[in-house]
Formats: sequence, C-alpha cells, structure tokens
Amino acid sequence: MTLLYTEVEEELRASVRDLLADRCRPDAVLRRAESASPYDADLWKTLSREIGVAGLLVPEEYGGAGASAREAAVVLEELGRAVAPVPFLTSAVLATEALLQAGVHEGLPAGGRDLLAELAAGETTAALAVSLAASPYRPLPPPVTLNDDGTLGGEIRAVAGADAADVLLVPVGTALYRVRAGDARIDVLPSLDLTRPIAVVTLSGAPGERVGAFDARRVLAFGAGLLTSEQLGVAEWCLATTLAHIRERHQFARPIGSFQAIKHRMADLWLDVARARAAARNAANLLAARPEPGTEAALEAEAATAVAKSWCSEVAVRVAEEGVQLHGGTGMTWEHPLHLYLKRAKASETALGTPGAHRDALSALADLPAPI
Amino acid sequence: MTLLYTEVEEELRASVRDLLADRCRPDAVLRRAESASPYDADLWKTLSREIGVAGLLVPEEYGGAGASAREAAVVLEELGRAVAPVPFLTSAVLATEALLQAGVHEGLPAGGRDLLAELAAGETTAALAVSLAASPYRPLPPPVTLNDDGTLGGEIRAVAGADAADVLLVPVGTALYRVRAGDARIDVLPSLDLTRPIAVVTLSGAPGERVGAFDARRVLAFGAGLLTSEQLGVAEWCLATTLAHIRERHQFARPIGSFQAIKHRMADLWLDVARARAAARNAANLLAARPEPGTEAALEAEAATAVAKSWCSEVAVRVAEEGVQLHGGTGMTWEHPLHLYLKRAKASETALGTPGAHRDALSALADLPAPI
Amino acid sequence: MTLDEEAVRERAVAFLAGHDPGDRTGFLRARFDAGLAWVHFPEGLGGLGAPRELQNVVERELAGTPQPDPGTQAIGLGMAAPTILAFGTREQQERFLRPLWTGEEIWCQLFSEPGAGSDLATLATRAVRDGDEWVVDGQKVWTSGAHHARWAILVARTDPGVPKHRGLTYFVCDMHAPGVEVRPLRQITGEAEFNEVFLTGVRLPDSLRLGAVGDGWRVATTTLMNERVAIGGGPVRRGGGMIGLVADTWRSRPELRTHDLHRRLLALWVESEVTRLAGARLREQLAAGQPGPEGSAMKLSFASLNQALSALDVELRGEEGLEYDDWTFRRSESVDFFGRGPGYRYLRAKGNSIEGGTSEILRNIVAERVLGLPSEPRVDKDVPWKDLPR
Amino acid sequence: MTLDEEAVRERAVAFLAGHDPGDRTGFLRARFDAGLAWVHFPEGLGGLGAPRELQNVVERELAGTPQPDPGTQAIGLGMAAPTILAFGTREQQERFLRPLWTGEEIWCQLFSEPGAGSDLATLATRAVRDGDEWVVDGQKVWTSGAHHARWAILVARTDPGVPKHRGLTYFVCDMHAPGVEVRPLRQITGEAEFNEVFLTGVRLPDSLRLGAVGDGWRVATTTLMNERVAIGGGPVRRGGGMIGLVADTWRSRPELRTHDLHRRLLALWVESEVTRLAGARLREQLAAGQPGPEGSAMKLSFASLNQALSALDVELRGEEGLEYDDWTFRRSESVDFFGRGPGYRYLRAKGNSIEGGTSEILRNIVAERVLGLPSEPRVDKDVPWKDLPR
Repeated sequence: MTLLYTEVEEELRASVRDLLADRCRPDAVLRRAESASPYDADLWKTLSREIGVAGLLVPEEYGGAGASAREAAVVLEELGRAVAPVPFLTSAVLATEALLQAGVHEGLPAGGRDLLAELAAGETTAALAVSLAASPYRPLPPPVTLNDDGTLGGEIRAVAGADAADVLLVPVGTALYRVRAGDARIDVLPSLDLTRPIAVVTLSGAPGERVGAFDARRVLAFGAGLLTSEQLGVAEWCLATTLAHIRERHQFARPIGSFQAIKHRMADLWLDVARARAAARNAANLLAARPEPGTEAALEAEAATAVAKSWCSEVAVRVAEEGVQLHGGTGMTWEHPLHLYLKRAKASETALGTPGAHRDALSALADLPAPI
Repeated sequence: MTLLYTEVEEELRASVRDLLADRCRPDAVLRRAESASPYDADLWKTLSREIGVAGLLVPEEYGGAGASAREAAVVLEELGRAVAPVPFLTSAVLATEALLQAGVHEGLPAGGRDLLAELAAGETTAALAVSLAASPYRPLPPPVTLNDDGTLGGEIRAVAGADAADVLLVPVGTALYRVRAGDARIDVLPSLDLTRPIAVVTLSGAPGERVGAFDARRVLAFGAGLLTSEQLGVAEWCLATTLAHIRERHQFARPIGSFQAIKHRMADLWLDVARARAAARNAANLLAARPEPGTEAALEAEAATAVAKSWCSEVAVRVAEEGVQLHGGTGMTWEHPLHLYLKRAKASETALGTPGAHRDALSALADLPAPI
Repeated sequence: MTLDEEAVRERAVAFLAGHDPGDRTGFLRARFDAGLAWVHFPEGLGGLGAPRELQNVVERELAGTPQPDPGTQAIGLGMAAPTILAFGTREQQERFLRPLWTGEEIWCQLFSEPGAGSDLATLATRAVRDGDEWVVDGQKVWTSGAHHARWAILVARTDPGVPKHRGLTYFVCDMHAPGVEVRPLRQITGEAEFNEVFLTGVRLPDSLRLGAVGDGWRVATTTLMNERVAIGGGPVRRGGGMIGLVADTWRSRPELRTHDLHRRLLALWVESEVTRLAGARLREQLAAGQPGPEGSAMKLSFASLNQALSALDVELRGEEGLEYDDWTFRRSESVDFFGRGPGYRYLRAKGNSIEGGTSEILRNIVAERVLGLPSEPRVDKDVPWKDLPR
Repeated sequence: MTLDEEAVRERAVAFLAGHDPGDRTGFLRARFDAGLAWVHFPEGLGGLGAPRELQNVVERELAGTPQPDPGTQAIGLGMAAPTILAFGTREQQERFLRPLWTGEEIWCQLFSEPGAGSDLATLATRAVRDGDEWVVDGQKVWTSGAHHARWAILVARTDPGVPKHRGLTYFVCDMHAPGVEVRPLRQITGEAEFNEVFLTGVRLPDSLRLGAVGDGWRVATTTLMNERVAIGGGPVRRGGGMIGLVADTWRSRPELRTHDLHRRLLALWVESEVTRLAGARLREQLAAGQPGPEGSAMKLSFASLNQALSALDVELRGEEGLEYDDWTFRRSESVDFFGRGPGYRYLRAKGNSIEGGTSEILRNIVAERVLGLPSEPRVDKDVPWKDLPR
C-alpha cells in the first residue's frame, strides 16, 4: 500500500496547480459563474492539450497517457482546490471510465475507439448521461428507452457536464450508447453548485450508436472513489483559507485564531482533513489497480470507496461550513469565493451516492449486517 | 401546560434535598457502594415515613399522598442529584405504578390493596420483577411461567431494586403476581451502576398471588418518563460540580474555566441541560394527567416520554463524561464521587428503553415513518 | 397619578370612535398624538406615562386597525425609539418619534463595520468636530433597509486616543446628506438583504448627536439590549417551524426515505422538540415574573437546529437538492425560510449563527454571565484605540 | 570509525555463540557488556557507538533470546535511559544503565502532581539543599510501577523565586530512601494501575542530581519527548482494534441489532478505518524520511474513537451492559482492553483523553505547532513561581 504521492504525481500536481494559479483564480471563477457559460472552455483546452489531463485514464494505444486513478486523483485534488469549472470529472473520469469499461469484454466498436482517441486528444468532451445524484448501490431508473427505429427517447435529470459536452454517453439498460450532444436537448438548471451546474437532457428520437456494455455500479463507484480527491482539494482550500483569515483577522485586539475555542475547532478540522487525505489516497490507490470484479481486491476497493466517499463528503461540507462561520459576515457575502466551495461541497455530498448510501454499502462490504 | 415548579413542589424538593444533604453525602454513598448492602435502608425509611415519598403516587384512600407524576419527578431530581441508593424508582414508581394500573379496570384484590397501603406507609418495599433494560416498545420476553400448582417458575435477569424489596411484583404474560421476596432467590450481580445494582431473580415454585392485569408498555413508559427527571438531577449535579471545579482549578496561572474552549463546551452543556429540564418537566406534566389510553392526550404523553428519555439519557451521559474529562486525572479516581454519577448515567441510558428505542417510537408517535 | 387599565381602555375606545382607520397615515398620526403609540412613553411623545404592560389593552382595542409595519420599521421601533427616549433631548424626541412611529420616516442602523463585528467597540468610522458640525468618514456594513431609510442611528469614533469604549459618540445620521452612499450587499443566497453604507465627508449638525461626546458606547448598549430582547421565540407548535418543513417532505415522499436519513430526522425531531419546550418554559418564566438566563442562549440552539435541518433537507431531496430555485440578484426585505427552496434555506441559515451576535460570542456570554466562569485575559482594556493591533 | 551493518551482525552472532540464553540475567548482563543493548550508546554503556538504525540487526539476530520486559521496564528504557545518557555524568551512566537495561532495577517517573497536570512546570514538590544533600518534600501522582521501582526520575522545585520553568531541578530518586511512601491509587475501573507517591523529608545526595541546578525543565523535556514518540500506533489491520471487538459482537448477536445502533456502528467503522489509514500513511511518511505532524494528533483520534466505541458497546449489549465483570480492588500492571468486559473498557477509555497529554493540550499543540495559530495571551511567563495564582 502506498498512501503517499509519487514524484511523478507531484510533478503533475505542480503543473496543474501552476496553470490554475494563473488561469483560474477564485475571483475569475466567481465572475464566470455569473455568466451564461459557467464552464471555462479555454482553460479546459489548455489543461487537456498542454498537460494532457483529458487523456490521463485513456490507454496509450488510443493516444492517452495510460495513467491510473492515482494520477487522476491528484488532478482532482487541484481542480477541487480551485473549484475549477472544467469537465474533468464528468468527461475524463466518468465518461471515459464508462467507455473503457464498455469495451473491456467485447472490445469497443469503431465509434467507441474513435471517441476514446478524440477524448484523449482533447478534441471532444463527453458526458455520461446519468443523474449526478445516482448512487452506485441502487439500480438506475430507466429513463431512456430504445425506439423501434433504433433512436433513443427519454429525459435524464441532474446531469453534470452535459452543457460542456460534444458527445453524450447514454445508458439504456445494461448497454451504453453514444449520442451527439447536438441531437439532444440540454437545459441547464439553476444549480446549487455554481461551478458544476446540472442540466436536464431530453432525447426525442435521437440517433444513438451502441458502444458496449454498461455496469452502473462499477462506473459510478469508480467516479465516487475519485470524487473524494476533489472533495479533499475543496476541504484543503477551505482549511487553508480559513487559517489565513483567522491569523489575520483581529477582534478584541487579538487575532481571532488565538482564541482557544477556535483553535480547538481548527485542530479537529485539520485531523478530519488529514484522515480524508489518507482515505481518498487509499481509494485512488486501490482503484488504480483495476481489480477484476468479484475478487477480494475488488471488494477491498469498493469498501475503500465507500469509506472515503462517506468520510470526505462530510468533511468537505464541515470544513466549508466552519469556514463560513469563522469568516463571520464576510463568509456570507457573494464577493468572497468561499461560497463557491460550500456549494460544491454540499452538491458533491449528494453526488454519486450520499454519505448514508456509502455507509449502507459497508453493511455488506464490511460484514456489519443490518437488523432483520 | 406548565413546565415550571409549583410552590408545593419546591417545598417537597427542599425537604428531600435537606435530608439528603445531611444523610446522603457523596463520600458516604461511595463507602456504602463498597459494602455488602448498597441500599441505604435507614435513609429510605426516613424518606418514606417522614417525608412520605414512598406513598407519593398512592391514592389517599390507601394512605398515600395522592400526588402525581410531577411531584414524583421532583423527588427523582433530588435523588439523582445525590445518586441516592434508595429504591424510590423501583418501589415507589415502577412497582407502585404497576399495582395501580393492575387495579384500574378490575379493582385490586385484597392482597393488592393491602400492599398499596403498606407501600404508602413505608412498611414494605416492592420491586417490579422486570429487566431494567426492558423497553416499553418491545414485547417482554416471557421468562416466568405459571406452574400447574399455581406457583411461579423462571429466571428474570437485571432486576433493579430486588435486593431492597420485601415483595416482588412478577408479570406472567398480561397478569401481575405478588411474590414474597423471601420465596425467590435474588443474586446481586457486580453492576455497572454501583448505586443501583441489578440482580438475577430466580423463582422455583414460588407461591404467587394474582393482583391484576399488567400492561408492560404503559408501566414501563411511565417509569421511563419519570426516570428522565432522575437523569436531569444527575446531569445537574455533574454540571454544577464541574463548574465549581473549573472555577477553582488553576493551570497556567489561570482558572481552567477561563479557557475559551472549555467555556464554550460548558455553555453547550448548560443549554443541553436546560433543554433536558424542559423535556423532563413536560413528560412529568403530561403523565401527571393520567390520560386515558388511546386518547390524543395519551399519545402526546407517550411522545413527550420518548422525546425526554432519548434526550435526557444522552445529556446525562454527556455531562458526566465531560465532567470526568474536565476533572482531569481527579475524575479518573475512585475517591472522587463523579464516577458514581457516570455509572448511574450510563446504566440509566439503557434502562427502560435506550435513546434509540425511544427515538424509534417517534416514528409512529410523531408520524415520521421508517423506510419501507 | 398614573392611569389604570380602565382609563387606558376608555382612551382607546374613545380614540377609535373618533378616527377613521381608512386614512392610514392620518389614523396613525392621531393615535400617536392621543398617546396610544407607546403608553409608557411620556405625554406628547406618543404616550400617556402609563405602565408598560397596559400597552396590551390598547393593542386589543385597536386590533384590526392600521398598524406600524414590523418589517421596515423594525429598527426604528425596536432600537432607535428606546434610545431616543433614553438619551435624546426633548427637541430630538419631538422631532423624531412621531414620524418614526407612523412609518413616515424609516430608520436603519449604522453600527457594524468590516473591521468591527463581534468587537463592535473597535469600530473605526471617524467623526471629527468642525464648529457646530461633525464630519463623518467611514464604512458601515450589514445595514438592512438603508436604501429606504431617512435616518440612521450611528456610532462613530470621536477620540482615537483613549481606550476603545471611551472614544465613541452616538449620532442620528441624515441618510439624505451628501456623502452617504448605499450599496446593496449581495449574499451567498444570491439576494441582498443588507447594504454597505459608505460615509464620505458627511456633515452632521451637532444637534443630531445623541448623548454626550464620548458616551457612545453606553448609548449603543441601550440600543443593543433592545435588539437582544427581540431575538428568540421559535415555534410554539409541536412539529412546527423548520422541522415541520422537513417532516412534511418526509411524509409525502416515501421514495426519499433511507434508514440513515431516518435516524438523523428522528434525532433532529427530538432536538427541535426539546428546544421548543425550553422556549415555552422560558415564556412561562417570563410570564411568572422569573426571567431566566436562557433567553440569549436559545438563539444558539435555533441557529444550530436551522442549520442541521436545512442541511438534511438538501441531502434528503437527492437530485432535487442539486437544484437552486433562483440566483437572480435582487434586494429582499426579509428572510423567507418558507417561501423559498431547500438550497436557499441551507445557505441563509448559515447566517443564523453570525447575525445578531455570533454563536461564539453568545457562548462567551452564557459562560460568563450565566455560568459565572471567569473571563479570558484582556489585552485591550487600557490601550488607546489608535494603538490597538488590527 | 563507526561500525557498519556487517560488523554489528558479526558481533551479535559471536555473542550468541558464546552465551547461554538459559540464564536470563546473566545473558542480559553479558549482552549489555557486549555493547548490544543499544548499539548507538557509547562503548562501556551498553553500546558500540554505532548508528542507531543498526539496532535492528541486533534484534534480528537475537530474536528468541531473553529480552528486557517492555512492560515493567517501559519507563526505564523509554524515558530514564535517554535522559541519563544525555544529562548524566559518566559515574551516573555507569551506575544506572546496566541494571536498568537488564531489568534488575525498575524505574518509575515522579513528574505529575495533584496540582500540576497539564501545566507540569507549575509543580510544587520542593527540594532544598542541605550541604551535600537535597531534602525533598511533596506529593506525586499517576506513577505507574512505583511499588516495583528501585529508582525514579524526579523533577522538583529548587527555586520558588524565579518563573516556573527556571526553578526546577532533575533528580534520580532512591525509592528505598526513608520518607518515600507509595500508595496504590484506585481508579474508576476499580483497579489501581497507578500510585500516589508521598515524599516526606527524603534525603538525596547531590550525586543523584541529573543536569545543572535550575535546568530541570530542559532535562524533563528530553524525557517527555521520548514519551511522545512512544504513543500513537493503533491497529494496522482493517477492522482490528476496538472496532473489531464491537463488530464481532454485532456479527455474532443478531438479536441485539437495531437500526439506530447500526447507523452508529457504520459511522464508527468509517471513522476507525480513516484513522487507521491516517496512521498507516504516517508510518509510510516516517519510513520515507518525511515525518509528518500527524503523530501527536493521532492520539486525539484514538482517544475519541475508543470512547465512542466502548460507549456503543455497553449500549449495544443491553441487559448485559448493566453488569460489570469485577470491581475487586487490586493492582494491575497494564490496560487490558481485550481481556475485560465492556464496562471496564468504557470506564478505562475515559483516561485515554487525559493520560499522556490531555486532548485539550494536544489540540493546543496541533493548533500552534502544526497550524501556526498564535498562542493565547500568557499570564505566567515572567512571574516568580511563588507569586502565581493557584
């Protein structure tokens, strides 16, 4: 087991962080969130083409980096730290993973292979047309049906990243279809998370191409496991920003960070974040091994994901909430970027399985059976 | 609704408190707990005969005070504050209430009426032979059976107050029997609660006299509702004792009660106790009205009991635990009486329905149905 | 000789017989002039010099007639009026109280500053004397209703060379004066309930000073004590308020239920109920003339309950919880917990532990004033304000 | 020239070939004399002057032979020895280290006092010079093993007239000296793991002083740093430790299960697991030569987990939880979380957040040393000890 970061990972982190420091400052993110196009397409292009994050999980044979969940997790930490409005989680993690798993057993058809290559090159952005609130542990509702003429019809609510996507990957039962975003109607909703809004995707006779099998539990659990690293990044930013604030802010002629009640709360939060780091790293590490389904290793990775998602979700929310409180009135203002993190943290808590859903999964995964 | 104390109640409190201040100091309680007879029979006699607490709930026609749950609650607050080793809860509340309810519909037979009068006079002490851990919301296990010859047989574990009792009231199905303590075997166990130990009651062909019907839910819920006032008294003593300690104890040349982290914790505990007082008072007040079963008022009293028992149980434990922590090493020593309160609080949490069991009851009582 | 209940009732009955409630402003003006605004105020200032509790008699008799607006007039009625009564000159009282009460002039409060929140006495807005005038410069924040207000109650620093509590003076600020600029302050909910107020070379005649020069902290304390009394309350009905909202969703949407959410909902039901009971007990104590110290502390509980309940509400709704009802930037005059969506409630409730005294400050108050715990070492007691670290 | 790995191994192999492990004391004495006790100690003092990490080589070669007892010798090996090495005279080192290591002489620690817990430097035990001797009077507490001990490390106040950290001196205390009285200290569990030690006119020769007069705080800091390193750890295996105990009961006793308990058990499983992972990550960092600040903080988490888990355990067992395994007053040499009942674990775990640094002090340390938050105003820095409020 290694829960540390490798040198390669630290280099990847540094290049992402440098770019974000330059191109994705909180005030810019806030301005963009107020605009009609919340996603930063230019930043995403640069991240994809110069740093290659879009193809991180794509095998080298398709032009990707052939990296693992560990590296993707490090990118997510940095994107979380910046609440960066780019479709990395939705395209480069969820959609890419769905595509990779779709081809594991039967091999991808040409349309799938081409798409992987386009994703890796950063030419195309995809989204998995599944509710962001879907849990790995519950069967997906079957909102989309295959018409007799081979087109797709149905409505999927709360899809993240759809408005940034060129291609939608649409589950129909246990099959995954590829649909051009232009053939779907995508209505962005006012969203709690300003930097990753959700949309209603409506398909009415949209042409779709089958690209393979779809196993919702595996794909969503993979996404949930990696989302914990983004939550870690969100929590770390909130913790660091709040620490800086309480060191500076004086009331009663003392920095408010010198008051013991506040110090003790910060110490507890820091411990929570330190444990979130270990949990997120553990999930990424075990997912990186891509264990065969049904093996002991796969169960261990599932348990690690459930542990990390339930813990990191609540820690990110707690740190963001405490951050607002300790910023006092300032934390309640729109102009301070803290609320972008609070909203991301709160929405991510629900995303890909709530903390309660992941704890529930441990009933089976950790052999702690529910009452009869 | 009145959640305050009446003048009569305050006078009753004062006389109980004065007596306990004189006869039941914590150091004496501790010494007694180490002895072979944990109950203080002399103190109980004085409380019963001089102040009349044993007959508080007994109607005047039987020589009792004809008082209500409200007055009994005030006595319990004071007994909790002193962790007094007297069988008030077990004899004057649980056994007496079982007897009263036994006679509500059919009228008590002579044996029951005599017993009520003896209880009121403080001549006899009784115990309800039911596990202290029994919940009002689950059917009692049927440990006792009626033999063909009319005698009783069976073993009841974790009975509180049995070793202080002259008479046992033994439920057999939905009937209540009176058994002489001398006809049962009573083995006191080493108990978590040093001041209210539990015993195993074994009946082997013990003669029993039927005294009426037994409705476990109603009797135990009545006991649980009043136990919250004892828990309040425990919590109040722990809070006051801890406050006194942290005002006096200096470290770093300051009273430790001047450190903000400690002040904030005490403020939160105080709020918890203030709410426990309101909750316990509300339960006593609604039980005092003795609502007809099945009426709206009876449901309200049940909900009030469930709210109070779940809240007061956890508050008493929390205040006792924080008390130990804030007493530092001193709180870990046998010679400081704090541990008597911790042990009482922890055992009372389990007694007559755990906090979880009472919260569960609110699923129905407050119309918050469980998942299907 | 003070009036008794019967005499007050007679006045109210007689007043009602003689005036037309159809003319709102005229009716309220006449009610003030009849001494039925605040019966315990002096005659000529909206009152009759009667005992305070007789106000209820007036309210009963005049129920259903036009009333002052408890929303827009909250600061005027709740904070400015008692302060003007306690510290104003007779001229000031006569000038301000009548239109304050009728609502013809709206008031706001210029106390908090970006650098002075919990530690209000450290405020930096300067007022410098210039002949018969004061020149005021500074920035105030969290001012509700400033855009409607004709007048403000203002605390400013008139002597930076003495310890912070001693160098303050209290003014009535003319919100129409040149140099007063009001900007809406957008909150994390998207709305602006409050304003920032920038004061740049604002000239106020000395006749707008309330109380003595340097006595501003004492005057402000009167104002703030009246703020504290206004807070508290909470739902009276079992299962009402914020828990009721969540419980209704729970009851009507069985598909959302999980055991995890159920346990948390039950625990919050219990906490809501014991908090409601503590509030009810407090009201009984007040009614019995035994005011308890629970008052300021109840706000702590309501804040944390509102936050926990609204957070659970968002999570409970799953997919729907990811939506937000409306991010439009607009002014709002009040907190709308019941008309808006769960996302709004979640975000707005965060302010409950900050506004009107942070939970940290309230815990200090409970610990020191209720529990008698010693205060922390103070480093700012005897230091001139200008030398304090900031 | 320091020894390399191969040379150390050769010495260990040669030593083993030449000595009989059947004679425990003789074997340990000889091992000390061979420099294989602590290879990084100087020659003649149980070591070889070799790099510290080569101790592992010795341990591997001598595995299975008699070893010092990590229980009764914990304070000698972990705290006294490094302090004697750092501050002792050559005579003191030669006198004490060998029997300390072989276990022929047991050590205990006389630091904490009833009035000096978290604020150890405020301790009041006095040592007054009388010619070549010191006369010691005071009371120490929380002393484990005092009833077995031949020697103690002791901090006493030699100058009450200077600020508290400066008036302390460090001694080796002769536990057989007249005036030393050891009494078992009964705990809330019913057992006595610790003692109180009363010192009444105890005369110690100046040759038992460790370090300079007045330098006791610096010497004690060395001792305490070695204590901190020893703490931490926690279960290595997923589902091990205290959570494993509760989970086993849960699995084997389906009749005890409720949804309420289930949610709490699942939450504590998660917390146990993330805490275990944080400990594992810390060990990886240490192994990679990047010591993290998490070390002292982990104890905070273990204490609160032990408390929450043992509390749940009592509640989970219902009727059984009302029993206690044994209240007999007896001495015990160690904490027995696994051999005793749930009631014992519940009570004993309360000490986890007090012993070895309270959770309050540890949070201060994390806040100041890890997070860089400012310290609170200090009122005791420059005040002579005798003038401090107590």
